[in-house]
Amino acid sequence: MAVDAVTCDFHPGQLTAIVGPNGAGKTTYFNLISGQIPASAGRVFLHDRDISGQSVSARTRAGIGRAFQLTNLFPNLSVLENVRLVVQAKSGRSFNLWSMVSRHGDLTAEAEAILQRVRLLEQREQVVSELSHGNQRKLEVALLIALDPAVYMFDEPTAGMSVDEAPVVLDLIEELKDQRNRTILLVEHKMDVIRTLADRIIVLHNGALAADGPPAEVMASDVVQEAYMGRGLEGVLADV
Amino acid sequence: MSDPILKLEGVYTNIAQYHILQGVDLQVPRAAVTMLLGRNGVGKTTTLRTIIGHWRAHKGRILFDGEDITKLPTPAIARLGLGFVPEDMGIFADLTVEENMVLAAVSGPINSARLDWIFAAFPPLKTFWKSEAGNLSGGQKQMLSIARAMVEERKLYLIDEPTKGLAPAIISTMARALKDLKDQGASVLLVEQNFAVAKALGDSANVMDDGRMTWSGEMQELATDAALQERLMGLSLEAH
Amino acid sequence: MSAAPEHAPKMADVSLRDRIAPHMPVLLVPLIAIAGFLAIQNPSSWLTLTVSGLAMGMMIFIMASGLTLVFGLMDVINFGHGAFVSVGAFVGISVLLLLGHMTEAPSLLLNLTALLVAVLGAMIATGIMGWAFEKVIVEPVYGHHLKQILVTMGGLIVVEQLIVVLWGPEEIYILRPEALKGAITFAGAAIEKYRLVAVGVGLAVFLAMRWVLRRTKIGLIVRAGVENGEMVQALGYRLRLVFVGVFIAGSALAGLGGVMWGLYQEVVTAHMGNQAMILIFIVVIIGGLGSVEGCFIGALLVGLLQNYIAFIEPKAALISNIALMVTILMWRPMGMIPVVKAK
Amino acid sequence: MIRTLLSGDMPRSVPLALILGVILVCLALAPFLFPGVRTVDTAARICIFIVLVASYDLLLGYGGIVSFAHTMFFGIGAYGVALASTHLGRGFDSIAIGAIAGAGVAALLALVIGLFSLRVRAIFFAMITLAVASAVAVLVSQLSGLTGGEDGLTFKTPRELGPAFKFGKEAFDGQLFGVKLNGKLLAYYFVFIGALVLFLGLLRVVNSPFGRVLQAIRENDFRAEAIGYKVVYYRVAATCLSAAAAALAGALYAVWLRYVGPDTSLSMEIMIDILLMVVIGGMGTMYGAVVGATLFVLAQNYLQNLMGAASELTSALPLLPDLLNADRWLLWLGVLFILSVYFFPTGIVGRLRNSG
Amino acid sequence: DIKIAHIYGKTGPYEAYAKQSHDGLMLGLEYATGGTMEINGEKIVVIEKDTQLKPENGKALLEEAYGDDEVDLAIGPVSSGVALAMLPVAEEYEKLLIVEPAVADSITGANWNRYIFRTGRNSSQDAVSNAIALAGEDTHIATLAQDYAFGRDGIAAFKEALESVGSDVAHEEYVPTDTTDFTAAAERIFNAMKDLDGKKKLFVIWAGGGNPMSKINAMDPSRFGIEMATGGNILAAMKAYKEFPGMEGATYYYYEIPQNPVNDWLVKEHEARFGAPPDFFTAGGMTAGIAAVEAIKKAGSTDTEELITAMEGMEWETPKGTMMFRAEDHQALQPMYHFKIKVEDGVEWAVPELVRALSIDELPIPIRNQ
Ligand SMILES: Nc1ncnc2c1ncn2[C@@H]1O[C@H](COP(=O)(O)OP(=O)(O)OP(=O)(O)O)[C@@H](O)[C@H]1O
Ligand SMILES: Nc1ncnc2c1ncn2[C@@H]1O[C@H](COP(=O)(O)OP(=O)(O)OP(=O)(O)O)[C@@H](O)[C@H]1O
Ligand SMILES: [Mg+2]
Ligand SMILES: [Mg+2]
Repeated sequence: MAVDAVTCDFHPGQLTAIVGPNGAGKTTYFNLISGQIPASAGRVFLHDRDISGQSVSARTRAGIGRAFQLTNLFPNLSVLENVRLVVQAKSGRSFNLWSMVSRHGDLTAEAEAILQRVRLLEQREQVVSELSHGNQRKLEVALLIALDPAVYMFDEPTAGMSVDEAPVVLDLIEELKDQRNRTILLVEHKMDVIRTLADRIIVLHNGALAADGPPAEVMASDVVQEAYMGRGLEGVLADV
Repeated sequence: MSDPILKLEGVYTNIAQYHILQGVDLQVPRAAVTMLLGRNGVGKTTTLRTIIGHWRAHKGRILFDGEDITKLPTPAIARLGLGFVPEDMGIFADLTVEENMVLAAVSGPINSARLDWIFAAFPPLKTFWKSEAGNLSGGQKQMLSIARAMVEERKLYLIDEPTKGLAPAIISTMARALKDLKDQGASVLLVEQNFAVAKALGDSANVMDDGRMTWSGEMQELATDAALQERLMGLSLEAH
Repeated sequence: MSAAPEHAPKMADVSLRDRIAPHMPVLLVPLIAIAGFLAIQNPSSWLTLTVSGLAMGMMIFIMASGLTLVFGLMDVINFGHGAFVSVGAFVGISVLLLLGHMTEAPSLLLNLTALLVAVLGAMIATGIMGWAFEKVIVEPVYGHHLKQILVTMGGLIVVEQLIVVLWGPEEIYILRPEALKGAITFAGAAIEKYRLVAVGVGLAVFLAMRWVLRRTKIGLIVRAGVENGEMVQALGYRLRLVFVGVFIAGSALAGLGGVMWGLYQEVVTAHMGNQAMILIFIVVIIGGLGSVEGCFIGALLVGLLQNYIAFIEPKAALISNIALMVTILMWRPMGMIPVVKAK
Repeated sequence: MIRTLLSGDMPRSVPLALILGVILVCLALAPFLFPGVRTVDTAARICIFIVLVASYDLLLGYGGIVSFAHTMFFGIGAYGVALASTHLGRGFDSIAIGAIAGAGVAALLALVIGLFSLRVRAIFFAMITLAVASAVAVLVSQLSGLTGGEDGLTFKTPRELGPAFKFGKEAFDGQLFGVKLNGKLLAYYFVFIGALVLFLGLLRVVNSPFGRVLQAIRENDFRAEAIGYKVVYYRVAATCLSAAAAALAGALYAVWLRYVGPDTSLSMEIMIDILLMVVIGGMGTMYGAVVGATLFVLAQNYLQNLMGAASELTSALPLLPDLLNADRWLLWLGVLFILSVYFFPTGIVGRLRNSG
Repeated sequence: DIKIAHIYGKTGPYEAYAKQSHDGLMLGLEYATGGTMEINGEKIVVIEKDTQLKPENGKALLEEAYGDDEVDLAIGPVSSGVALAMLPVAEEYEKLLIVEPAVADSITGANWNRYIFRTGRNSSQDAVSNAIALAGEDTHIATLAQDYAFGRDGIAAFKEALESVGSDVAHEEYVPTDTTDFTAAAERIFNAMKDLDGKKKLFVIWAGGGNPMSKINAMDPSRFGIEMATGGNILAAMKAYKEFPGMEGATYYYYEIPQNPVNDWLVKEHEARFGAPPDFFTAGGMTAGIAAVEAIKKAGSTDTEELITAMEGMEWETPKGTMMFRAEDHQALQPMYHFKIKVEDGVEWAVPELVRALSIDELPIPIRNQ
């Protein structure tokens, strides 16, 4: 049991940050929502529709999109192809056996537009495995944006990105948030990021919901201070 | 300071095409706890893995007890007297606690006095001695992982984030056990995100950023200088 | 506040079904035997079929054990396993032919000694070959299943051809040692003596493997090494060496299987090992790749079922193994006792 | 035009383009460039194996699925034509009916196997297909009333495709550049054009949106699922498609040989040959099938001659002549097998493209 | 030159047979030409081709031999499957194919054409001779064979032959070709036969490995009074017959049985050159070689039509004595040998002692190509 009876509603236009120590169950919580792991009990609703029994791909088509904590791309395909595949998945033309890919210029154009947004257009012909780590992280985000789901789930999108690269991704998230009709879930360890972006923070600890509320309130609460930031340990450790 | 038990000189480590460590210098003094600190992803774990030989330094030297171990295979390094507690604990889930411990006692049967000492430090291990390690809770796994390293006397312990996901009460037990080790004359290189623990345990500290050592000195000095912490590790949270 | 959530299985909730489930594979063997009895209705025939089926299962197990060991512990698919079986058979039979005076004498002791020498010779030869195979052919392709399939198939062809170069293209016929010819009859059933030897050897191999894997540190190292090789090395064990050892052991077991199989068939050909491979694969799959116990049970099931079906409806014998495999995989998609984690 | 024919998948390497061009020209003009029964037979086999290997590449190289049942589908196509020609009488309609029925049965069987076993682990799928294929081979030998058993079926194709049919007597005096104009020539072009069309069709499929999804699944099925693709459907579809294409290749083979038998179309040996051709040529490239099949079939046909010569040259040395004996050609094929996996991990096509 | 192609499966499971066959062929040519390897001053050139036991190769190689190499006639192959694929090629090219030693009845039966001659025995000859050797008053015979065309045809011919000598088959058992465990089959046979009276025999037709004889024998069929029986085999396989002293059956050839100058020469030369006695396929190869030479001599040319005319009804001397190509189906009629197994010390294999030679006239081989 990695996540225990967490009940939450997420609303369009709101960015919810999920924090908690390593192994708290954040990624597992994402897995439950996007379907990588079936929940042993409990349900997941999207727009009031129960999607608990559905497969990953069905949930994706229903509007749940996610970027992975550990980069998870198509390593031997080009950058453009990676994004194009996502655009194609949405287009419903994927069982087309007979037309040449090059005849679907609209898909390519859309993919290129997205690469432009994440500033990867120049690398579009490059094979993903030759991409730098930071650029792979960007591509991970690009795939999610290409999917354009109702619910965006970012799992530590800036992890492993350098200080000057991270803002590109954060700006994109900000942009999405400004559209006001997307639900965004964000797992992030960097507190300054959370402070600027989050409308709400939920804290997971040992798989349970430890706190839930507006950023300022949550960060000040004892439970967070103790469980996550390690305050209060000083007393315990004093005698060591 | 007497000659260090472990010395890294300009170590560079690549993982696939990523340049992770970019010239790490590090000295671990004898009979002391040396902290290795830094934000997520700066290369702390990679440093430990390079020392034990899981990753290969492709430049630079690693000296253990005066011997160059840079090119030695992992088992040979371990047999020189290194105990390793990996970030993911490396528990053999299919084996019982006992089997895990037996395996860790490389040179023969387990010394019963030492076992008693371990049981005293981590009582749950005695309770679950015959059960499968995979069924232990996270904290218990962490205890087992450290107990495995302690089951035989080693010259140097490499311990990666032993307190993550642990409840404060257990953290203090853990801290006490580590302190015991030090008092017995062992040397410890400890990676720790929890600054409170680091403060309580560390004798000296090394801070990494971007695959390099950015600061080395007495723990005392770092602990008392909030501005330095902020600069080195972005621990803005503390100042909040 | 607790640490990571406690894992506390609640026994009260476990139904009878769940409690039986882990033992189901073991129970399958008697279940099939009982079903066979009901279907055959002729006690002496049933007894003959059952004992010889079990013995056949043992022989298959001996041949398959090396494959499951190597696959289960090292994640290497050795399509060349059959070549080791053949080589084992050729070496063993050559030794036996040399020891003709011992095998033709009607003394059980002399016969068994000759057999033992042959088996040892075969195991040493295949063991050495396994070592070379590992070094030259398998080492560069750890972790790539497809390449393993291709390369070991190449190895299979080369070894089969080398057998032809060394031993000539003719099939070699051999008679079993004198004391192992014929059958023991009781209760109207005839049980070949040789099969009883096979049962003995098979049981010994099974128990020895279990003992090594469970009771010695080697077993621990290998089991732990599959789960987390890096950690085992970090504890100071030379895992690579242990793995090579496992490969050698697996090859030597194939060699043993080859001798047993060759003597059972009383004729050896360069292709004999490869011809047995399909059966071996089926056994290893239904056992759950990598599980010695599973492989053992799987082999017994195959042996029994084959005999029963061939008696009841010979036409259906052809597909009985495939049907068994399909059924078991529908019931447990990872095989009866899966060991290797899903890939 | 060429781009459209090749579905936009250009060779992307000058040497590769040259090689492919040479192969195409040689195959297109084989009866005129290399007159002779054996050489034309070799050319026809190359054509057929190109299709067979390309269809396997669709599965292995693009779908990442290891199957050992490919010859089974090949055989189904071949038997389809053979049975139709035997029971419906010789004629092009029999060939068409047999080929279509064979492809249909193959696709259906692939569907069943795929739905059942593509859910289990990849390695299980490989072994299951191996077992099924061997069972089918035994079944074919047992149902001798229908299939001719081990002996196979010898049957007649339309007269126009047999050596007895002569044409162009008035216009060219029955000869063109010294080559007799007879049904054998027509049969060759029947095979050649059939193979060309099938190959270009397969090339189109792998360069369609569907083909790209397959590649994505091969690369990372987990992520493919997470961007909304139902992985099992695509895998099953690829299996069926590849089975149908293999069956059509089998149909061409039957037309060419006017004979089918278990060893000819169902044997494990051919399966291994196919694997080797894909690997030597280069997986996931389609052109690899062309290069691999050409090289391999040539080696299979002429390696023995070469070795015989080598054996005689070395006859003074110990052991070597034994190893080089023409009868030991399989040994060297095995060695080639191993070496090619080491030295051409991306196949010849991959090598050429990377260096180019 | 006179060009003869020998097309056979040099590599693959029948490699041993192939070598015998080729050695025999060359000895035959040598013998028939008196060592000159020339007929009427024309040199004989033998072109070898390896089918690798693949029918499609057999076909292509035969086409090559006729079309490109322009051989006068071709000899081969070992495997019936390959032979059947090759038959139509002979018809297309209108050239001769002498089949040796493939045995399927249909080669000179349903699939025959007028360009096909066979020097080897066919399944019927095996079956009929065995039926004659085994049948007797109050004898019950059960059969065991592989469940495919070769096995079923063989048993059918055997049954037909048994009926013609007034006996019949008590139980037929077929098992898959790759069967290795015969317990179930044996139990079925035992159950079917144990309550019968009189002499009981189990006749086994088996091709390839996995020899069931000794495996069934190990189950002690004598408990039920059942004796084992089977036809002759190559020397290597006859080792396993040592378990069956006294067993009777019929064989195609054993080097000590035929008494004639050709065989004497063959045994002597073979032992001198290869250090071993000639075997089944050596005798067969030699028969084919002599037949080819005699036919060309008799026709006086290598023209196909003239050869056919010469060969239909031709009689010639072979290691097995005089053989004759039956005009109707071009099958070589030949004697077979009823034997009884004797175990001799110092001989590696069991010796089939001649009980009686079954002459051509005693063997009613049906004509099946009509
Ligand atoms: N497949 C699994 N089987 C067993 N336990 C698992 C599995 N996956 C995750 N866990 C456990 O569940 C707990 C929660 O893991 P999770 O990955 O959700 O943490 P997280 O909050 O995302 O941590 P991080 O910040 O490190 O990403 C951990 O203790 C982990 O070990
Ligand atoms: N197997 C790998 N392949 C590629 N990159 C890796 C791999 N392992 C680690 N990295 C990268 O190396 C960098 C350093 O990782 P490392 O695990 O050493 O960091 P760390 O300092 O231990 O961080 P943390 O505090 O999160 O444990 C990270 O950017 C990480 O993404
Ligand atoms: Mg996580
Ligand atoms: Mg770390």
